[in-house]
Amino acid sequence: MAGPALIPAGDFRTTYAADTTIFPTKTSRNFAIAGVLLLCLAPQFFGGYWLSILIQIGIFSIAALGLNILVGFTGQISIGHAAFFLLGAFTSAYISNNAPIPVFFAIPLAGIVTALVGLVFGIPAARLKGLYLVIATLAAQYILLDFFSRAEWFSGGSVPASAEPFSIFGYTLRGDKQYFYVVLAYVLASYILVTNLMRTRDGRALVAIRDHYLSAEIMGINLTKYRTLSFALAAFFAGIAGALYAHYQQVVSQEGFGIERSILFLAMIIIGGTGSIMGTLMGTAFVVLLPESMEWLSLHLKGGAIDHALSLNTNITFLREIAIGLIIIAFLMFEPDGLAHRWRQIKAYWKLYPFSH
Amino acid sequence: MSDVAHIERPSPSVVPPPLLSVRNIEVVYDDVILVLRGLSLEVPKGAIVALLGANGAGKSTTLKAISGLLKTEDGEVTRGEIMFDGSAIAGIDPDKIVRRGIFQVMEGRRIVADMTSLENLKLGAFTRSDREVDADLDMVFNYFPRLKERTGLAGYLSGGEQQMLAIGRALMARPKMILMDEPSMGLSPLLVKEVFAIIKKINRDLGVTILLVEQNARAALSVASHGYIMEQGKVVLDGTADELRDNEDVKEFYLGGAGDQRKSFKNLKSFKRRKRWL
Amino acid sequence: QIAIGHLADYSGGTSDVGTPYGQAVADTFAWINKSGGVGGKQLNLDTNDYGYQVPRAIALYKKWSAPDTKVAAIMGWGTADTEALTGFLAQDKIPDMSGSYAAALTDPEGTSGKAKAAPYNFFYGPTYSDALRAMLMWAADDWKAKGKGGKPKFVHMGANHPYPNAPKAAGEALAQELGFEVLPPLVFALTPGDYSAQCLSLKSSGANYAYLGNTAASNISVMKACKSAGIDIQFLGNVWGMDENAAKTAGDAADGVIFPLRTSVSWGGDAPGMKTVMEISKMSDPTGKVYRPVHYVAAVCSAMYMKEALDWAAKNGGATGENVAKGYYQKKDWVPAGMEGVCNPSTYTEKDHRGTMKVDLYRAKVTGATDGDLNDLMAKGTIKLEKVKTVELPRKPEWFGW
Amino acid sequence: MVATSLEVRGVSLRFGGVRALTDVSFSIKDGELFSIIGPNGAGKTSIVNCISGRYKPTEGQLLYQDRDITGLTPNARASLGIGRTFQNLALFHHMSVLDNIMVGRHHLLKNNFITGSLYWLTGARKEELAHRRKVEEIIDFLDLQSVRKAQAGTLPYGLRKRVELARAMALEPRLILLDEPMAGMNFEEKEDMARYIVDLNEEFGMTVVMIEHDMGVVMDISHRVMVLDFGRKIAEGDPAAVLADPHVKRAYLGEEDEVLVDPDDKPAAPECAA
Amino acid sequence: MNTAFLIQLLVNGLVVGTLYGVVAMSFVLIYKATQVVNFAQGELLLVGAWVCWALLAKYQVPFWIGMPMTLVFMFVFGIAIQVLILRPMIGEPIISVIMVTIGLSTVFQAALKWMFGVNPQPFPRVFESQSVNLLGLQIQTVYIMSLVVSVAMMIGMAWFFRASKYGLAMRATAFNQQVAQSLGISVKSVFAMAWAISATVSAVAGVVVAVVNGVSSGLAAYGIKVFPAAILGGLDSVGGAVLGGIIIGLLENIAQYVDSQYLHWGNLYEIAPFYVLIIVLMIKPYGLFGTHDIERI
Ligand SMILES: Nc1ncnc2c1ncn2[C@@H]1O[C@H](COP(=O)(O)OP(=O)(O)OP(=O)(O)O)[C@@H](O)[C@H]1O
Ligand SMILES: Nc1ncnc2c1ncn2[C@@H]1O[C@H](COP(=O)(O)OP(=O)(O)OP(=O)(O)O)[C@@H](O)[C@H]1O
Ligand SMILES: [Mg+2]
Ligand SMILES: [Mg+2]
Repeated sequence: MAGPALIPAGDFRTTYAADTTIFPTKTSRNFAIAGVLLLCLAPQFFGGYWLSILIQIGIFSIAALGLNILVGFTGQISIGHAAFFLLGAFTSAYISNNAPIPVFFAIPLAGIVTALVGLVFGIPAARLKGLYLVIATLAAQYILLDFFSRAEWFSGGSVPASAEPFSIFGYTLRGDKQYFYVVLAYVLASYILVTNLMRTRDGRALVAIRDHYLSAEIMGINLTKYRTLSFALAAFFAGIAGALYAHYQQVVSQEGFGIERSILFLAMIIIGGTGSIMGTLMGTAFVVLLPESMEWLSLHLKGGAIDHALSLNTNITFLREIAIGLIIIAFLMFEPDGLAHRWRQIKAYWKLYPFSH
Repeated sequence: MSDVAHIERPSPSVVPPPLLSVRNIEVVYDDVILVLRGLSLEVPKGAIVALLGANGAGKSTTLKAISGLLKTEDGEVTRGEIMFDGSAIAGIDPDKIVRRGIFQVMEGRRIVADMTSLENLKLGAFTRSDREVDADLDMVFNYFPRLKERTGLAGYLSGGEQQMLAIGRALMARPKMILMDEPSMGLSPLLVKEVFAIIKKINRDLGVTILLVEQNARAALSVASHGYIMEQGKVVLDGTADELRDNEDVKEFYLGGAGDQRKSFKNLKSFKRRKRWL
Repeated sequence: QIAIGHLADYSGGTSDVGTPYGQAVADTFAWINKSGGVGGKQLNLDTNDYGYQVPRAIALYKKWSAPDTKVAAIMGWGTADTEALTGFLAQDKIPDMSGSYAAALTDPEGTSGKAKAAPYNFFYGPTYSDALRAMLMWAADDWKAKGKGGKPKFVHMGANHPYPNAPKAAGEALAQELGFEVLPPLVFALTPGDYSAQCLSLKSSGANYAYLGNTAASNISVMKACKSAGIDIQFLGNVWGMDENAAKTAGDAADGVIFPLRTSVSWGGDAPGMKTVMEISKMSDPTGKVYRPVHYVAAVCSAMYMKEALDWAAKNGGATGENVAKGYYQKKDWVPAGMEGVCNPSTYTEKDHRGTMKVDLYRAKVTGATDGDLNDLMAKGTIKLEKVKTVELPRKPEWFGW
Repeated sequence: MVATSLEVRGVSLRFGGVRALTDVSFSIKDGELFSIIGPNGAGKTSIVNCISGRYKPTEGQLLYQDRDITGLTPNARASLGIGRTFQNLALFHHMSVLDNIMVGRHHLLKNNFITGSLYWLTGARKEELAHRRKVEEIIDFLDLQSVRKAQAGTLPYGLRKRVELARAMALEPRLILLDEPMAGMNFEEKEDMARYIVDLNEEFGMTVVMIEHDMGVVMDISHRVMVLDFGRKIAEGDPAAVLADPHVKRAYLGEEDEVLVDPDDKPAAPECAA
Repeated sequence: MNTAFLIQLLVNGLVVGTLYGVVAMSFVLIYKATQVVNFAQGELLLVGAWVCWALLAKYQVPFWIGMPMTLVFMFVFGIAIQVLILRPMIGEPIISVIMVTIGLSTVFQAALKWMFGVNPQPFPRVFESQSVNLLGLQIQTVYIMSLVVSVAMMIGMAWFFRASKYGLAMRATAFNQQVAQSLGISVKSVFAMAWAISATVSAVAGVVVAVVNGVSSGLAAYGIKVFPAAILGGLDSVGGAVLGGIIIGLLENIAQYVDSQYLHWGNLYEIAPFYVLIIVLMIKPYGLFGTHDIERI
């Protein structure tokens, strides 16, 4: 719990405004700003590989953020998020290919279209709870994917749809170095928007529904409205992320967006910490980096002493998969509340250092 | 702790070994929140002991520390020991503690909402394997006839009915000791009296030792032989029920006014006297 | 050293076929290195199991396309990674020799109007569509040969998913042309399950020829379900959906299924090039006793085509991606040296990446129980792959790109 | 003539075979402090649930400020100014005390998910701060300063009840329904709570409906009392008179009652009681 | 109207539906006791299938010994998973435990491929005659086995939850672990029991599908496929799970009929159950037999 006790002594607030800032202390705000500035320099220092990892983390974290609104804040589990991601991707590709609308505008438009579709699939949410709702989202996943397979005009059917590269006012961005800034801008914007949302009226309403929907209703919160709204919001960010992904890859294909990916999105927010905005980012990074680091590890084991001892060669791929699963399990055993929670505890520890209680 | 204000009294010549003794325990929630700061208390076999204290003093935490349920709330006994019937029980799983004979009636009823009253009562007897379960069921229904009438799911019972069910469920376990967390909460005056009569009765007839946490101090002290008063994680005062009843502070803060003149809730002054023992 | 990227799926959803294919690529390059490399240079094959996950494939690709560590070419794998990389490949000018045979990838300039330009995508073997076309042609003859009257009925089966759907339009169009009655497609999921309902539908519609568009596990379910429901139908398999292992699992249900082979012979077949394949196989199996399924042999061909393209590039301005791609265009109807009689002669041009139009059709023959080791089953002849027909498709412009 | 705040007309409520309420009628005047007492399971909470919209009466009508609200959803009633607390705490456990109370102001705030997200640009910030100020007043009133930022779920029972009260107050209700506000409190805390309730009624001018089992409190602070038993109204009127009623004694208080009934200590009825 | 065809489809739906029911039941068991949505259910089924396969094909054990051995193994295996992996998670947020089952499914998938290879394998012949004729439809004998087993298990489970002390304990644990513990119920052993029974039940289903389809990692997909069945019946009802399974089985087959006879949509078989499911849920939000949440404040 990051209670009031954890704000360093001497940091007094004199106005309510000062008490509602995103960052609890000046230092943390400065750190955040410095972090963003450092990220801006990333393309200068990182090779294509790391840059693409960063871009992927950025894109997926936007989608995960949307899912966290739904799961973490409103308390409704969805395993259809990948389908909305894909819908955003196809929509943006479709819009930018077929209408005289530059990609710059196609991306938010795709977000809005996805949000509207999310709204439709959110209707059952007004009535269903828990797992029953999960299955409704599973249905959304299947129904949307089925639609993509059928609607050749929209998705290209068995041929992947192509998406234009990102362009703004006639200037086309090419390559990861430039696209990185697009993603960074979207990540920043999304995270700030959601942070703001959560500290204002509608955000509180969502959390209230999660914690106690019956009393939320009696406090004047329209359950139906907010439950469907949170679906729309989740879909919106999934759509934006999907659109960004489409214009990054420049092709959009159904491949790889089944339930497994929906579950992966879920993994991101659970590992990061449900209901934590920063946790979402951390969780996404974890989920993206885990296989990469295992890859790296297995590469370095190859040909080494351990390799010979265990005669790994092809087995290593299975060991690696097993390791990925086990690390996730071990991580959750060690930190069931997610990375965000551990992060807060570390911060608390240092603030109170050297007193442990 | 040294700052416990003991009321002087002649020590009885034969001291029976306490059934439960809690020695100097410290409890931390969530690795950081220190709630009990060196609390000690003793419950003699066959006695009713009352544990009183303001909201947030840590009464429920104390009970959960004894029953082992603290674990389920990210809490931990970090110091001190808890002895029950001659053996240490701190750190043991709650279900094992129940099998050793301590049963806690938790604050806020905590009945199993999606089962019937009967099933709830049967669950109370989960750790028993004797044949008298059915007889005890009748006993409980005798105490609380209302429960027999309500055959639907327990979750739809009214607050007070749920409270009766919770107490009945404890009786079904036939424990050596019951930890009761605010059994009178939400009960009508008539039922409060009944509940305390039942507490007294099970203590006397069944020989169950009871540690009673109550806000209704007047009623609690009327059944208890001994009482502890807690503030902010420590015992600040203890003594026999009579001694406590006569203590001025206890009168003022727990019994409702010094002297026997009850002051009206309507005409309260806003100022508050500082408690003497703080 | 010349760096080559290699995407393999040993652990993911396509690992059953990905494993022999990937192994063959690794073996071939090891063998090439052992026999002196390319233009005196050793090849540095960076094999990575990406578990059929697109994001991982992209990350790997970015590693391989970084300026300082840029690879000369990529040995790709499935539909998922190939589609995801197509755009990047064109930008970075890195050829990708993959195992995805979608016709859409054969159009380097986008002139067919049916797909986006894919200038750096290559593969060895007939496209999915061409394979199905060949099978339909065989089926038309088969129908006549059997002397049954009336129109034969054809039905496309598979999941509603890009992979099974890839040859659907092409197949149905040709079937129509060939005088088949084309029935509405039947859908079954990509995973094993109970598909008796589909079989009963086959029966009730009286279908004669059914294309199984999925990957092996679910095709097996259909074949077995239809067998036990006693349905008499000629199944037409697809490259990734039918092989020795599928025949083994499906047992007698797989008996008689027709399917396309990318090479003119299978393991141990009678061809001069088979000796080279055996040599290559020893790279990972020194005993030389292991039976290699069709995907292994096909992958050896793919890798050997890549090798020759690299050879040319190394001699003509260095092994850059651009040069390697040009390497493919240098000869007509060529077979990589040492692979004679195994790989089918192929031709790649700047305008048309349909390597080969020749499709070898085989029939699975299963006689007896199939539990036990695949080596034994093949040795004993319990499972046999019989060549049925070789179809030479015309390189029709209207078949280009779909 | 004081306007009627709430009128309950012949309300009955059945759950399958259980008759929670049978033909209950009463009316509450504006500014009144009205208590409902009765044995456990008598239907007290049920009537409050009917008023706040949680339950829909099987029969009968509810009029709030002369308007029929029987068919309204709970959230619509909140906007009309009906607030309540709960018998079994119903706080938002993972939210801070401050946010819990801010939720109470939901219907008074205007910003939505778009303006809220844009925070600085749309005046949402200004609005939030303005309401924050109001909430701070409530916090001061209820002495909750020290736990403002604490997670509601970790608070001790008594404080949670107080936070609930704060949340209900934040609604700025005209009519506030309190379901056993003093259950589980020690004497001292009851005193505090009683004082808050009286202040709610007198200073803030809210009409209060209170369910309570502590007869001392009920006697001292309520203007009128209604007694339910087995879902039926068995008595209504002046506290002292009601408690002296033998029927009530038998059903509710038990025969020898130790609660002191002091006829002189009766609270004054609202200023201009009819 | 092709009546014979329709009847055959319906019979098939019924038979396959009971199999779905068995898997759904194993899924519901864990949910009922632990509130955990087990995303590794399909993998449990797969483990059962492979183990039985290994006994029969590799070690040449006869079926009537191999099958009970598989069940015993799975029982122990279920306990082992619980003790090693899930026990430390008791009391942690449910969503984290769900995530752990996702991790488990990754581990199982990889481990099974490692141990048994990536290729599908045929299941040894188990029954003398592969199929029997039922109303003009050839039904695989093994499906009949699953039918018998599922009915027996359903009755057993229904009794267990309604009447036995441990059934009550399991329900109490599902309701609230803290409360259960305070009653002297060992949450650990209840969970272990739930996992053990669930693993055993899945193994039955695993062997059935393996006999029908051969063994391959794809069989794990049954885990997700029966989600709708479990939901349709109502999550906490064992009988409902079986009934839900049967309904889904019937629906698939009816959809196939409608599709192949009239609509020619293609994918109705896979999608129709989902549409029906959503409609059913809109009318009955807790499935057909699920208990409603208590909404009382
Ligand atoms: N799960 C928890 N996590 C963190 N802090 C807790 C938790 N449970 C209780 N506390 C804190 O411990 C302190 C003591 O709480 P406890 O419930 O034991 O008090 P109590 O004496 O029973 O009060 P009441 O009379 O209101 O029931 C309180 O300050 C409370 O905030
Ligand atoms: N949702 C419901 N479903 C079924 N029965 C209900 C429901 N709500 C209340 N009841 C029944 O209606 C009766 C009245 O309940 P209510 O909660 O109104 O009592 P109460 O007067 O508030 O009692 P207490 O003082 O114990 O809180 C009880 O017998 C209860 O079992
Ligand atoms: Mg307490
Ligand atoms: Mg009540």
